[in-house]
Amino acid sequence: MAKKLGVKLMTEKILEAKNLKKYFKTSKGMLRAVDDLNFYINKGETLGLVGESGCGKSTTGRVILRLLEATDGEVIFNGKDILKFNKNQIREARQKMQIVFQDPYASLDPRKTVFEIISEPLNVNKIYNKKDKLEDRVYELMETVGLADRLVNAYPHELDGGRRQRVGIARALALNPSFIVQDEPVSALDVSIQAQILNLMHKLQKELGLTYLFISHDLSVVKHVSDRIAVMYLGKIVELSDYKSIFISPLHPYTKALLSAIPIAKIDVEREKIILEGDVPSPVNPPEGCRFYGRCQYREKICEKQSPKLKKYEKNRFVACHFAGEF
Amino acid sequence: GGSKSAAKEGEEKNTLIVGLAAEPKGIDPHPVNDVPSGNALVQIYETLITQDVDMNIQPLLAETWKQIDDLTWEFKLKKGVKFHNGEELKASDVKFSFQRACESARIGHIVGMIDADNIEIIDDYTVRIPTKEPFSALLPSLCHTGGMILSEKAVNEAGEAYGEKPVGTGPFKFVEWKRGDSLIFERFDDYHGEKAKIKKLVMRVIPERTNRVIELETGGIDVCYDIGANDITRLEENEDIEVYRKISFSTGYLGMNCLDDKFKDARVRQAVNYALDVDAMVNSVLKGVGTVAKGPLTPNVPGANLELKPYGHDIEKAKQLLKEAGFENGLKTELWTNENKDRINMAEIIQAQLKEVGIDVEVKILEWGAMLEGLNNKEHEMLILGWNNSTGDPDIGLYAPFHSSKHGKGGNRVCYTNKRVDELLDLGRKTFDTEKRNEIYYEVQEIIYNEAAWGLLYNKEVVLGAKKNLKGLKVWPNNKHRFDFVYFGE
Amino acid sequence: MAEEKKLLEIKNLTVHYITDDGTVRALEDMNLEIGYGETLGFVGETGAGKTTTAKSIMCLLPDPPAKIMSGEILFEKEDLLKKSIKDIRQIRGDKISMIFQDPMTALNPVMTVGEQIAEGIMLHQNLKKEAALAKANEMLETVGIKSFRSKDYPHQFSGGMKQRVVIAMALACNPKLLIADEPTTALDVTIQAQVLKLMQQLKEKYKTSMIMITHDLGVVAEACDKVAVIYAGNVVEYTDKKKLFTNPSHPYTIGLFGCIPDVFSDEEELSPIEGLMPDPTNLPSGCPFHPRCPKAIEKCSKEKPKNVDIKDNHFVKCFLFQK
Amino acid sequence: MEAKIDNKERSRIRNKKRSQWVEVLRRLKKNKAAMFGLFIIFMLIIVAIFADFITTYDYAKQNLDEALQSPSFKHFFGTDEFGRDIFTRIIYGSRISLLVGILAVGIAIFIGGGLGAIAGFYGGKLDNVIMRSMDVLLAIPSILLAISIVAALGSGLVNLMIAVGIANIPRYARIMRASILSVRDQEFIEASQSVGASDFTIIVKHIIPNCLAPVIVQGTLGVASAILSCAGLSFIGLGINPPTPEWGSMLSRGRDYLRDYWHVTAFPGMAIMITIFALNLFGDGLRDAFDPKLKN
Amino acid sequence: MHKYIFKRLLLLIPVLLGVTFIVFTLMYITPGDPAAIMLGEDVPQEEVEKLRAEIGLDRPFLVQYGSFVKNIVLHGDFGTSYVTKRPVSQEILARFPATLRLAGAAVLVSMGIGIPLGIISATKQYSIFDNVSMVFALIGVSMPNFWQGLILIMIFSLHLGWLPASGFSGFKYIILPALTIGTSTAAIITRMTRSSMLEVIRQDYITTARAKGQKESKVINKHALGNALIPIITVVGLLFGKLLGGAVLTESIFAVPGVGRLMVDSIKCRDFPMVQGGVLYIAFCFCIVNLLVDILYAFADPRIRSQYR
Ligand SMILES: Nc1ncnc2c1ncn2[C@@H]1O[C@H](COP(=O)(O)OP(=O)(O)OP(=O)(O)O)[C@@H](O)[C@H]1O
Ligand SMILES: Nc1ncnc2c1ncn2[C@@H]1O[C@H](COP(=O)(O)OP(=O)(O)OP(=O)(O)O)[C@@H](O)[C@H]1O
Ligand SMILES: [Mg+2]
Ligand SMILES: [Mg+2]
Ligand code: NI
Repeated sequence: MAKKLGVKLMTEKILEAKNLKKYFKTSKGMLRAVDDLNFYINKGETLGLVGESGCGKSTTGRVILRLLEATDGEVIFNGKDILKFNKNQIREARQKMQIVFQDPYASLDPRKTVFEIISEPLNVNKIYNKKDKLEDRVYELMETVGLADRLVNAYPHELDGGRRQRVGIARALALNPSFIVQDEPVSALDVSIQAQILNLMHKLQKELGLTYLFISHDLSVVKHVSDRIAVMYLGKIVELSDYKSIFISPLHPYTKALLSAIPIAKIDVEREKIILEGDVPSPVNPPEGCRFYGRCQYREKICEKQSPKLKKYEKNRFVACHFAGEF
Repeated sequence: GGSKSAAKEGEEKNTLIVGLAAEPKGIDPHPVNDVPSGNALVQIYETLITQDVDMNIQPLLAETWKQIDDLTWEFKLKKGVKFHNGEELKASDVKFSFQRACESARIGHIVGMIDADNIEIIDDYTVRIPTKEPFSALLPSLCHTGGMILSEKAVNEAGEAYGEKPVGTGPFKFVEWKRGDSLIFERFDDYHGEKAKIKKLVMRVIPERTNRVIELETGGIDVCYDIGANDITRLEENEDIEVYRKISFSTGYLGMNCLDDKFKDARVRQAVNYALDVDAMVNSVLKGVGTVAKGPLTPNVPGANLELKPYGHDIEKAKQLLKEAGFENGLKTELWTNENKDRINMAEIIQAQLKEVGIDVEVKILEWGAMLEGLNNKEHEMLILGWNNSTGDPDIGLYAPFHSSKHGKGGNRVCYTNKRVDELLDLGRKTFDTEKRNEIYYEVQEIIYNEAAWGLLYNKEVVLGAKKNLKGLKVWPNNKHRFDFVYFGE
Repeated sequence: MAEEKKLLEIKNLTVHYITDDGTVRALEDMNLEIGYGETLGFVGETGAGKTTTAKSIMCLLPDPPAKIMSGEILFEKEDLLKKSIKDIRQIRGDKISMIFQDPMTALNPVMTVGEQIAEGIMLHQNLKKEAALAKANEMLETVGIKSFRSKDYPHQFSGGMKQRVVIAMALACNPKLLIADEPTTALDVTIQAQVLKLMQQLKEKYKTSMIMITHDLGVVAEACDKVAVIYAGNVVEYTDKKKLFTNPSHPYTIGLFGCIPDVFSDEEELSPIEGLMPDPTNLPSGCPFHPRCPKAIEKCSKEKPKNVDIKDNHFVKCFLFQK
Repeated sequence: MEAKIDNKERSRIRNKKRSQWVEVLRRLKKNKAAMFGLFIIFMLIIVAIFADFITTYDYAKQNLDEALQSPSFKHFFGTDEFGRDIFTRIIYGSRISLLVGILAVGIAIFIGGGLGAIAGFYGGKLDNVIMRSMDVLLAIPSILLAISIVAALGSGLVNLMIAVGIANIPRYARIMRASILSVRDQEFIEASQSVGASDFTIIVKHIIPNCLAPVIVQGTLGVASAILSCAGLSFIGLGINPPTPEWGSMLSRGRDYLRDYWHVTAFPGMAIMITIFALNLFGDGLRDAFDPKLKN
Repeated sequence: MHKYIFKRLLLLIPVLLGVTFIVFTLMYITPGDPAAIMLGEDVPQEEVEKLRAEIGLDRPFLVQYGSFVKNIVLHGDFGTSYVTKRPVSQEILARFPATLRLAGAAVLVSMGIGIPLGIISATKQYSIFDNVSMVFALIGVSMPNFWQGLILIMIFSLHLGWLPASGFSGFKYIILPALTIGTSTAAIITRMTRSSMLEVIRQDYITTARAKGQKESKVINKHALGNALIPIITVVGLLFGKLLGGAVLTESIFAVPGVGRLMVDSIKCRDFPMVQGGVLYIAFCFCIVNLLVDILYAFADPRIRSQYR
């Protein structure tokens, strides 16, 4: 959304993922949650990551922050591969990278007050040694995210979803990060609250010059906040474009189907509906060809055997389809 | 089981059901030495000679016997005695039995004096049993279950499994052992003496005292072993039940470790004896079942010194003695007992009573195995134990508990040492003349009494309860009763 | 709407939950009607009282803590609230069916899906078990699941398939009214599209009336004929879909539209409704929306607004339209 | 946005921190049965503390002339076989019984909880090793453990506690592990990791407080069962050294008088029953209070 | 499933080995000399030494342990009781039927009381019935077992004369001991059933079943109970496993010839082989019951069934 704000886009990459892989061993076989991802995020921009449940969005976010150890690949943050960092370096790096979680209920310790939650990053990293300063900072953060002072001693269960999510955001902001992974921060919220939070995040990005990786399954939300959007399917990015082109002329059949599946709160728009057959297949031992093969209405022989690479289609547009742009 | 069947009317009463307090450990006489096993064994097996209820030696498998010399006794066996397997009893069985007995550790102290390898078989019905040393207590020892005679053939045939298939000459044949529940016997119709009057004998194991008595009252059993003191009155009032009591061979004592500085001095031990109100104790704990012990031997033992009188309860004297011994400010000590309820109760009373003369006692209840270990290591100060005179002979009753060679593990738990006593005890073993022998033991008892080697507590009673219509029941002081002459009357 | 066309009519329904923490006034004086073959969309945020309404119709409110304070629910002109539990059972699953929000939890995990579908059939159509199972298989095919899977257990199905099973279960006895309580909220968009389409088809095939509960105006736009917008237990706006989308009138409805990011335009910021849903145990006086309402006037905090028909069955509960 | 307050006010608010336990307590307070249980427990504790003031008798003082008297005004609960006042012994006995129960459970929670926490948090091999050892411990009959311990260390209060405590270790290890597992994968743990908290901080600050509830509930119920096990041990003769009064041994040693002198066992039996009953009521109530799902 | 069961059985080996080792160590360090105990109070020391040698107690610890394990592995021989001189396996097998019967009966009693009470309590939460049944169940747990046993004997054997006070040779004999154990464990099952049912009846599929027009009784018994079964199976399994190890107090009171009493007697006698064998048996029962419980899970819940491979 940065560009929509007229902020000049820097082309300096703040984060880049190269051949990022995360496999889980399961009883049924190797689960390829994230399989060979390549993308970058520029400073100050928002990269949206959309895809259906279980396609590996959260895993991507967690691997980037090293909350999960990657199986393979590199994550270059500010020029350094953080996957090679040792414990201390990681701790340092984390001051610059934060995460806001999907579930505001589960991501706050039910036994800690708002104050304790927000001050935890500050305490853990021993930012302030004076109690006054710490308190001031916490109140400042609360003000930033729009939480009333009287809530400092409240417990999460006493707050509604929107306020909880604000607490989560304040916690993420505490260490003045430059990059925040937003893992579906609004999908658990009601529409009216969702809109409030989206606006808040927008405002913070504007004021603090933040960079977001914004994860969501809701295309309309992602479109609203992102500069560029990556569409994931079963552990792979199938399309990565700027936010506009994806909506105007989606290149990948999956993106197309995804777009047409969003129910739109308008009655006068005529849309071609593509209803996908079947379910998202399991990422355990996925087919070797195109992962979308089974549900694709345009599939050809080659798709079954050969997995398409993410190729540049035009400037700022990448797609992984053998027939990109042909339909 | 079949508990109620005994009480059923109309049915001919041929089955006697007996309630035991504990399960026998085995029914092979050689590897066991516990009273419950003895309860069962006496039904199946017999000894050469036996003691009647008054402890007179009587012929059983041997019709006559005589002493050949200081070391040898000769026994003439009864003819036509059949084992349960149909074999006839021969002298070879006797030799075999004693050889087997002497190999067993568990009864070695009873029959250990016998020189089993040199037992001489004169003919099929005559056997000479030699002892390693002159041993005046041999005859009573032969009456012990350890002296029971087995069929050589049966033992060899059964091999390892003999314990399951006992073969004796007794009035009852073994039928079945329901582990943990009951033992079943059946009349042996070829018994050499008078056949048992009842057909079937069942011994049930009912460990809980209260429950055993309830079974007797409700007709689940006909005879009840080890009746608790507080049930006696009620049973005595019960018209259907007869209570049999008899003083036993066991003496409960309060031991004081003579090696311990506090109890080295006989005056302290005497003081303890004076401080105890044994009468009250016996009344309270034993509810009068049992008598105040007057000496180290129970009065029914031939050779017991009946002139000894209880110390009596005299606090002043106790305090005086303590003062003389240098403990005018009292002393602190520890009293060990195992988890036997009566002993714990005793300990509590002793604790309270000794407090009055300034002896501060800490009671420690020890698990039996652990207590034994401590005793063996002589770590104890005071203890409550009993000494069971298993054959009713003064030698067994006095040698081990008081001979200085038996300190600690040997039986002399109080580590009592007295040269004169040692001499006399050794002499007693070699003295065959009853008179002389008795004199020796009288003296021993007197010395022990005076030196207060034990704090004398009580002589236990054997208490049996039985249905009133059960006739002919006899009670042995060693609690090993035979039931072959028992029958149901009106 | 002509009288005879009404299948279900809710009149002045008030439902309270009486709890330790106070009384939750879940529904307040609710009025609604559904005609034959119609789909009524039920929109509102969490806690607005959508499920409560649905459960009242099914007579499935948990008592305690729920208490129906007043009102009537007329189903084919008979008041369901006055019927005995036995009669209600005859209606449940037969004439009125319900689909629950979360297909993951709406299916009994220890019974095969076939059995679960057959259960209702056996109850209402007096069929033997085999016959009912056969019918169940038919239903499975109807919702696009191969019938040989009827012996499978719910955990062996994906979310979308489970929801299809639930739909099959609800439609098994060909009900007159189908209440779908957020039937697609737990599903992925592509699956949601599948399920919505299926429901649409089936509804047409069986000519069932439907109440479609949702918090997504997009779903309403796609699936409904009429819409009721509820806020804190009140129907604040009630009209047909077209009128609602072209002329949203209640400030809350307008606010709702402002909250949704528009895929087709490039707006900078959303214009959300300020504030939060009120505490259900402590609703504001007067119009419950007034603390958040940008157009609130003094009267709003004092009096409850009446239902006003602003134009051809376009009902709005707001003083702005009261003359 | 929301209202602002000045700094003074802020500090004032900050200092008014309420605990989440308050919430639990509030819910507990509504549970009449639990409060009744708590009340009894309180009474017992008070009785235990002020035993000296409640009765004028000496619990160890024997008076053989007054043995086995029925309840009367002189002796509310009658006298035992040594003429000691049973009422007094029960009062003093509450000290021992409660102490044994509480300390035994304390030992079990401390060791078992610790092991369970480690197993649950680190998982993998360590988890397997610890939990299999717990299985082993569980498979060993507690009576054997008790006898061995009492035989090795001697009877008495402390050893009895240790015996009952050790036998209960696996139970708490399991509970702790299970609840850690349920907490460990929650997002707030990840959130804490993502701000750079160390494992130790996470265990101490986040995991343990969140796992405490089930352990506490089990603990209250455990005290009850510890008291009962203790009584059971008394039954097989491994109780506390006399003359210390303890309900279990009063009960088991009094069982010979069950038929003639009902009061000798009835009162200690009732004392145990009431205590266990109260602890169970309270524990059940606590469980409900901790479980927000049961909140109606 | 077969593979799973096989794997579980394999896992038995280390657990059982661990158990034997611990028990061996425990018995070894526990003071008390089996020989001395066996011989009693009045037997001289030489005899004790002789007996020690006879039963091999004079060997070093590891040698004893080694030969114990070796005998089991190579010959399936669990040793011979010091006391009764009979093979340990025979002794235990002799007691097993009584223990099994008592355990089974007790579990039946406690399920018979616990499950219905729990179900009704859950469906009528906070009603008078709920309270009364919980109180009733609690009274069951609160009574020390042996006391309760004695009181039952007083009432049913002594005063009413309906049932025998001791022994174990028929159905009548099981009733009182089973009641004693059953009532004291029923509370656990009641409580478990109740909370598990409460959990389940809040689920959507229960409402769904009601929405189908299903009768309430069927909703509860068919839909709810089926899903509430897992925790119930767990406690019942635990209980049964424990009871198969013998209920010492109850067995002593009622003179039931069970494993528990045998164990206690053996421990007291330091009858090492017997204790070893007994604990091994108990541990084995325990593990097998656990395995059975896990297999039952699979029958109760198809989700778990699919996990077993
Ligand atoms: N710790 C784990 N162990 C095994 N598999 C995992 C683990 N975490 C995630 N997965 C699997 O990896 C895949 C990707 O999961 P992920 O959480 O990244 O999906 P997502 O796109 O965030 O989905 P959602 O929209 O539901 O949050 C899923 O199939 C999931 O089951
Ligand atoms: N069993 C209950 N006990 C107490 N209050 C309840 C209960 N069920 C619902 N409520 C309350 O009643 C109000 C309406 O709830 P309802 O479930 O009808 O909302 P909803 O519109 O379906 O919300 P959602 O979109 O979250 O499903 C809410 O405030 C809720 O907290
Ligand atoms: Mg996710
Ligand atoms: Mg709802
Ligand atoms: Ni105790």
